[in-house]
Amino acid sequence: MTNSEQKPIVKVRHLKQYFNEGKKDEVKAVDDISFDIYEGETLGLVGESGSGKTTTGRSIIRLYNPTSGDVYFHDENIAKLKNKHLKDFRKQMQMIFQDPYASLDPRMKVKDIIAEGIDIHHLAQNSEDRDRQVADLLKKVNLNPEFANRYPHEFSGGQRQRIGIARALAVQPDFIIADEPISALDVSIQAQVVNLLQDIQEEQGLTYLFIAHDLSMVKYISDRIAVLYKGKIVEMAETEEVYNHPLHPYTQSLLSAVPVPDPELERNHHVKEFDHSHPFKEGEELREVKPGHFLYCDEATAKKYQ
Amino acid sequence: MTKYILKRIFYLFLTLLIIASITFFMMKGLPGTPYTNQAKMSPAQLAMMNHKYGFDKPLYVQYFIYMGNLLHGDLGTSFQFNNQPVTQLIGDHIGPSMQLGLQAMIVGTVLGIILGSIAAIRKNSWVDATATIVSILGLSIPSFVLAILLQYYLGYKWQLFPVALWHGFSYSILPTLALAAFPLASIARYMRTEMVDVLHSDYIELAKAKGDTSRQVIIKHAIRNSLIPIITVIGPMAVSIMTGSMVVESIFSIPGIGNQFVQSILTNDYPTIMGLTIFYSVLMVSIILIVDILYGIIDPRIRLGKGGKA
Amino acid sequence: MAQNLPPQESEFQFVSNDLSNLPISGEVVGDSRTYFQDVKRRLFHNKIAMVSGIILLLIVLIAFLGPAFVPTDPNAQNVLFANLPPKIGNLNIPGFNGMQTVAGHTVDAYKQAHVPHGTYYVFGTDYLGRDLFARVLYGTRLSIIVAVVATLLDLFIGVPYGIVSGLASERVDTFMQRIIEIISSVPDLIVVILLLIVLKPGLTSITIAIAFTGWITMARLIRAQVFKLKENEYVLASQTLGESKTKIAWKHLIPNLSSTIIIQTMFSIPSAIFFEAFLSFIGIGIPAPNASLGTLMSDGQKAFHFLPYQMWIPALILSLIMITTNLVGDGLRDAFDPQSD
Amino acid sequence: ADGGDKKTLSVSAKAPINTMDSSLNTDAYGAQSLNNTMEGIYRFTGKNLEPAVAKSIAKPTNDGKRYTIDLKKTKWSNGDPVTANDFVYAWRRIVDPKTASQYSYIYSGIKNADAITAGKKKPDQLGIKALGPYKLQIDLDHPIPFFDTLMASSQFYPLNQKVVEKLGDQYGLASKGMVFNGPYKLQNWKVGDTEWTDVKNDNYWNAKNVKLNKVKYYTIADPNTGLNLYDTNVLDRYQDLNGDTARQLSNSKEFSTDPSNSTYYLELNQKKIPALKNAKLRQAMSLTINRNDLSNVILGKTGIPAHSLVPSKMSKDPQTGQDFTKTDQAMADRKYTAYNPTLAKKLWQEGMKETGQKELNLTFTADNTDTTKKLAEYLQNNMEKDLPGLKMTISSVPFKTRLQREASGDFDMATSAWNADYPDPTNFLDLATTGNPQNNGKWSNKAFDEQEKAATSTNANNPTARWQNMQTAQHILTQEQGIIPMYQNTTASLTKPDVRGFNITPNGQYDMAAVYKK
Amino acid sequence: MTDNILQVKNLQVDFSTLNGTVHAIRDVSFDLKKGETLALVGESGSGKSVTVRSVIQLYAKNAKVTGGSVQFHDQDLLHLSPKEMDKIRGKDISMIFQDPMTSLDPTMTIGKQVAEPLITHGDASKEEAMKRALEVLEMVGIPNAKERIKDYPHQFSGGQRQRIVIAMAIIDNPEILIADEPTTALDVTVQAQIISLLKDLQKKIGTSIIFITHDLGVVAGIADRVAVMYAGKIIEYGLTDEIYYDPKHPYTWGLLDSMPTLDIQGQRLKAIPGTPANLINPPKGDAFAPRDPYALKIDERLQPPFFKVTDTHYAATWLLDPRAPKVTPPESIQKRFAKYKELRGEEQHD
Ligand SMILES: Nc1ncnc2c1ncn2[C@@H]1O[C@H](COP(=O)(O)OP(=O)(O)OP(=O)(O)O)[C@@H](O)[C@H]1O
Ligand SMILES: Nc1ncnc2c1ncn2[C@@H]1O[C@H](COP(=O)(O)OP(=O)(O)OP(=O)(O)O)[C@@H](O)[C@H]1O
Ligand SMILES: [Mg+2]
Ligand SMILES: [Mg+2]
Repeated sequence: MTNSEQKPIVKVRHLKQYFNEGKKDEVKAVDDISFDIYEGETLGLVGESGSGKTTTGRSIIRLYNPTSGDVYFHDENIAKLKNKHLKDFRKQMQMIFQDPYASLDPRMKVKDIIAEGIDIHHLAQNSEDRDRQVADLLKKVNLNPEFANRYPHEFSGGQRQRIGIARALAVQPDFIIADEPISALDVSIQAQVVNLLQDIQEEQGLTYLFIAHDLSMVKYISDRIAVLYKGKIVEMAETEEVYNHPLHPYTQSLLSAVPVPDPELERNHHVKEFDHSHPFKEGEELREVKPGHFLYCDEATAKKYQ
Repeated sequence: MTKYILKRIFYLFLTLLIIASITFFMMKGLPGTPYTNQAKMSPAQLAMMNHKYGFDKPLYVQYFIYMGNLLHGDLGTSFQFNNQPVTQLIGDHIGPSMQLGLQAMIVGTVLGIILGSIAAIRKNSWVDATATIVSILGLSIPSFVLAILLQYYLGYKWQLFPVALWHGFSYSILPTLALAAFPLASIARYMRTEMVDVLHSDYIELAKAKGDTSRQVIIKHAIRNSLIPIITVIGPMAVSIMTGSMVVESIFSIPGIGNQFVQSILTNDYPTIMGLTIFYSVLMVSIILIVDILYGIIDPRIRLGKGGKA
Repeated sequence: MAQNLPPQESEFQFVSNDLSNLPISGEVVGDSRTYFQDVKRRLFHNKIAMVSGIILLLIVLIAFLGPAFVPTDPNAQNVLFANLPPKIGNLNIPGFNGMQTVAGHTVDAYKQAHVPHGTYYVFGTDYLGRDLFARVLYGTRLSIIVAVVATLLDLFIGVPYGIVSGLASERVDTFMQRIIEIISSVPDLIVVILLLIVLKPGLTSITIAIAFTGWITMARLIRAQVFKLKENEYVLASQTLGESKTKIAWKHLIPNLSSTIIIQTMFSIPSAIFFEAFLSFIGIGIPAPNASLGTLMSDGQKAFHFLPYQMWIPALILSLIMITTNLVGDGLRDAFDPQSD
Repeated sequence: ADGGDKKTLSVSAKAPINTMDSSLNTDAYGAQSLNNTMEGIYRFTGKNLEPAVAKSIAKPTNDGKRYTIDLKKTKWSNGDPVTANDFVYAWRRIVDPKTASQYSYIYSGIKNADAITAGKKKPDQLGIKALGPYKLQIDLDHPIPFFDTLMASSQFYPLNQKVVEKLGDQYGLASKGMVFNGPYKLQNWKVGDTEWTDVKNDNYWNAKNVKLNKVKYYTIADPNTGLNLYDTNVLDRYQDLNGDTARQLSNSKEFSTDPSNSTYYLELNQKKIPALKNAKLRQAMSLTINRNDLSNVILGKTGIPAHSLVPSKMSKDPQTGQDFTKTDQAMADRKYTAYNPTLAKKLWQEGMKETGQKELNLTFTADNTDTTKKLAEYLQNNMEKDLPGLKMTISSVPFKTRLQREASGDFDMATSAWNADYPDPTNFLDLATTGNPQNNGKWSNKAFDEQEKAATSTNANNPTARWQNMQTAQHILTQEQGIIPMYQNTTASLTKPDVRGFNITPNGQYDMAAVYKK
Repeated sequence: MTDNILQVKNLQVDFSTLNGTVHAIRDVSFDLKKGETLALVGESGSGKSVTVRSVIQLYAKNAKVTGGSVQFHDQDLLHLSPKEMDKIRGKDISMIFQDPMTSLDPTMTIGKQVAEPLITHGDASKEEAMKRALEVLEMVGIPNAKERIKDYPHQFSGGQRQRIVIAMAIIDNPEILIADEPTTALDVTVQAQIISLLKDLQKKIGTSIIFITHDLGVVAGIADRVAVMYAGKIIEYGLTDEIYYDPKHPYTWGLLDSMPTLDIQGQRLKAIPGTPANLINPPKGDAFAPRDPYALKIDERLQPPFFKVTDTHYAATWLLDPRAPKVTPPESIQKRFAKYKELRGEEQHD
């Protein structure tokens, strides 16, 4: 699974997403990031809360109009998509949301939530077909098809999250952005959901952008990992590489902060402090320091690793 | 904040300018003159009168004169009361109206909050049901009916309060109650909904965990937080009090501007109608502004610069 | 009983659970109702709302169909029978027995006016000897029309305006807010007075006046709610699925705004009815001889000392309508909320 | 509260005082207040005209065109003497177009008055002259038969030049700085006040006969409030009762009515609706009105059925003393105003045929006051019921809007009322003359015009002939129903039993100097 | 026994709902020693929150304690009047909740909120309380506490807010600090800081902590003892090491197994199948049995009693009954046990 053999499905180029631009409370949520996501892979996007993970995801799926920069999906600039093309795009790229409680309309029945995409894209021939598809999707995410007539509030968090997944799957997308789909769930259910996502990926050859801040789960599911810090990608490489040879101090700090379910290790656990006061220096940018390993650094540092 | 307020004040003036212009041209479009006896007046006299009121000038000149005067706070002179400046008229009558309005606002808000809170705290109990019925009743009785009932029973039959007129605080009690009913009822209803939500929030739980007694929790945390959305209702409430005060003042023979407004409508006193309209608008717009600022004070989360406020 | 038996040796063996196919918890709900069918069901199960609804419906039916069955002309005058108190047959129900207290003496007003035996007025008569029952019927109808107009305006101007303003770009939103600010700064009364002169007093000008300002509060509230709702992930999800803004508004915003809409409507209905009543009170309401509950109350209050029924009856009917609509409104709000089960 | 105080009287008023400037005042409430605080040459005490500032009632010269009047030595409330010059100043002021007085027309007949108001002559050319500090000479263009009563009207009161000039255009807007020469002075009053107090004027020449120290006025708009205040003894007298309240109270001992010199009538716009030129249609409409029911039930006995435009109890035959509305002629003419639906229908159908109309849609412009609204409903009901093809739509508008519409001819039919400026039939009959600005319906009848003209000019100095002219004119108008009279208004009041002396004067005001508490 | 400051015995809590009575806590007993940290773990809905809320008597209106006792020093908290309970809350026993974003009153300055417990309990004057508030805020590591004491919650980041909540909880030096998922809403770096903060505080003021979390990594880092809950019962408890390295209950196995450790790359996660038991009609036997690959027949009929593993380690599973067939725990658990042994061995070597 070397990247060079693979075709990028998403290309992000110099993406900037500022909020309240020009005002006193301007936020540079995403600040000039570029990366590719290859077909069939899972790219993990990690970073502390507020680092811009969600914003990146939402910009890619065109929920926001970027401040500058471009996003290409299947080599098409998504900002230029209109009408039918945009609708097609909406079918091919989907998102699973973080909050299992806020992401399901409390006044819609599960079947209507799941069938929303089917209705929009007219993917069902008739209402029986629609019902059948909904039932299939529910089965696929390991839910009893008879739940179709219930309301979201009648479900547990894990079940809700599966409904969200079923909704995304309904339009048979190629690419799914999973925005912290498990962080609100309890561990035993996290495992169920992660297994499910992996099963589906295997079955349908999906590509994921998997956003999380919990590195142990990300490590488990991702092929490659990008570390986001204050709106910038500070490090990106294959999963093993990131774990075994983290280069950026922030990545190192992040990795060291992950608690391990092992009292003995925890007893001697030291969190590597990261100085947040001057994170970025002049002349730094994302550079490929080893094949496939990108680091946000200046030229001298880059040289050092090469 | 200061910048925001300045901006709002600028908009306020813009709004008032537009309102003043609209009223001016609409009033000009209306038939009717200040003269009761026009038919019996000589052309010379009419010319004098028209000159006096500036009717002899082209409309746009009249407009600019009116606007210019407006800038100096001059709202023209009344038709009904010869030569009486409208500003003076408002000044003479504003006292009772303000007092009534404020009292009604305070009574309505305070009692509304209490009623709504009690209903929320005792949700689904008979207290709640009673409070609901009381507030629906408050919403379903027009202020003039209430005014008459209050006057008849509390004033006339049981002689607890003065029947009418305006000779001191005790005279303001019945009209205040009549005016306060609608705001009281609506605030109680809103308050209940909000309070029920707030009582379910984490910080209330935490406050209890900190050892606050139920009373402290309600007073220190719940009411204040439930109030934030209630503030939005204050604007419409002020309007209902203003309209209500016209009737209530006239029923209780109170020398307020509401009463004056009704008079000027009934006597086609256009300059006064116009002046009072502008005055009411200023009041309204100011209330809206104050409400917005109040919002920022009560709810520190509201960053006033952002558009997203209710 | 088996329960109390100590554990048996034989029980210590594995039951090979088929864990791959565990039932997914809970009982199976086999119904296939739509959301709106559920709303209906929840509404029908709410006793208070249903009883109120039935009363309300009765009032509406009587007000609209009553005149067909009770062919008394609400405008037929018989000045000789003016101001007769209510009387229901010869049942002698206090307050409905045609007796009246004049200067401390209770007299039979019907006898005094030489009303033929067998003629009686359930709600009494007014100053022109018109049958108040018939007038109340007509008045109720008119007030209901005003209420319906106010509701429709709320729904068809206030709600869309609020939604559009809430969803639109900041510039459009600011502009729309300015308009609202201007409109809401002009007292409604002025608008009516102006309209009265242009349009002549009547239902139309009152309606237009209410139309002019009635929807403002609704628009404001809705806008504020939309600001919150549009950030909700289910709205975003719908967007990523390619739903258009209009459809999102229909499918997600409106159902979730329903309680705001209902509560606010419950406020605009009395406001509109009162406004009409208020206009009648200051003498520029519905033109004679038409009646609304407002005109009836304001006419009735004038001789309240002597003929209290003339105010009480329309006031009570209005209160009844208000209370029932509010209770139905509360019921509707709950019915629209699946979580209220 | 004031019930125990025998020297203080509390009275209700219907509207606040608009102005205390006697040159500018236009309404009855202002006139009452002026009457309480000011005084002219003569004054009505009850029905009798008495000399006031004048020493006696003066006789004119033989041609009826010049009056010489001796004045008493009276004082303004600040001690200044009331002199002939105060009258000269006041009279010139009111006719001066600069003052823009809406009532200056009442001076018509005083020498040069019309020319001055028209701006053609100078105010100092007005026919009034001070022949000394206490002697006035008044010249007329032509004899004015009702000159004496005019002299009791507020428009002819004197003004203290010093005071008026000092206060400038604020004169009459507040009691502060004003001076009075009547039985009371107004205190602590500002225009727009809903309450005001008249205090006994010690400088009044007849102060010893003024028994009250204070008269308090309260503006009360709502009848319930008025009754409640009266019943709780806040008010000694509650005036302006109407409708059902009046009807319910009409048997009470404390209830009284005072007819005013006013007539409420219907105007039919012949210019806009030519069909209304047909006398039968107008007669038919009049016959549908049951004026007794109207007065007793709708007006709650606060009205008196009017059978002619000239109100009753205002003027008497100079010879027989018979009331103008009770003469044989007038009684015979009552058939035109009797309730007769059958005849009404017959006349209507004939009229409709004559005018070639099948139906007639009329908008009925009426004031938005309670009484008028009820009246309109009553008329609408009766007329639509009895006159086939007639459809009436009521348009209730504020008083001034109604006036405006009438003046500009923008109405089909309208209610209207006339309050006497001076108690003389011509003051009413004038309304129907061709070309009169108040003749909004544009009814026109040559014979009528001639009679009316004779009464005001040629026969002005001949009471008997004049009387006949007026009777004939009245007959023509009634027969034609050029204006349809409906009722004569009264002031209905509740008065506490201890209050005495409330007498309405022919000018329509109460002489408060004569009121006292027992 | 003397060092037990809190003893919960046979606690039973029911909730009445429209659908029936939820038996949320079914006979829970545990004790808390002075200065120790007890972690409560278990699936969502297993009753962790209700258990600790029963301790400070804060639960929904529809809750009803149907049995048991909560012994704090020498009083049974369940029998205190609301007034007496108010005195204990926030002073002797205080609590931290999961979500720092919603736990603070948005309309009150943080200084006031932190000082509130002192003031409500009348332990200090307003000024003193504010001074003390400043101290604790500094103690929990709010930078520039002096200036920021007048700021409102929204002006702080999530991590800072949780520190403020903690400051509030410790200001009156409570004997017991209950932390209900205090770090779940925070990201890992902040979580690490909060945990080390809690540890430091515990050292300084010697409070006992009941710590609820899902994150077994966190538990490993902070707890002295662990109690595992399932369906309204504690099903296993013991020293942290015992639970992590030598768990006995199949549910604990499942729980530990579903965690991706950094070395299980490539394998499928071993999620516990199925969903939690329905607490309206709790099964009469072992509630976990339907999801338990090691379920015994007896589990369907009888609830297992606690079997003693060591003096400190107990587990409620019939598998520990001598009559039960021998089971081999899942491979990963065996690995853990191996490691544990190795550890002990090392300790012995030292
Ligand atoms: N609509 C918005 N307006 C203003 N600021 C925003 C908006 N959306 C996000 N931000 C800000 O942008 C920054 C990045 O937010 P984002 O939600 O992308 O972070 P995140 O990495 O997803 O965090 P988390 O892990 O908490 O979900 C934050 O500081 C956030 O406050
Ligand atoms: N007010 C209530 N009404 C009805 N049932 C309730 C109520 N509160 C809690 N429960 C039920 O009690 C059980 C235990 O809830 P509890 O909150 O203690 O779980 P928990 O272990 O803290 O879960 P989580 O990890 O999700 O916080 C759950 O099944 C829950 O549904
Ligand atoms: Mg995020
Ligand atoms: Mg919990």
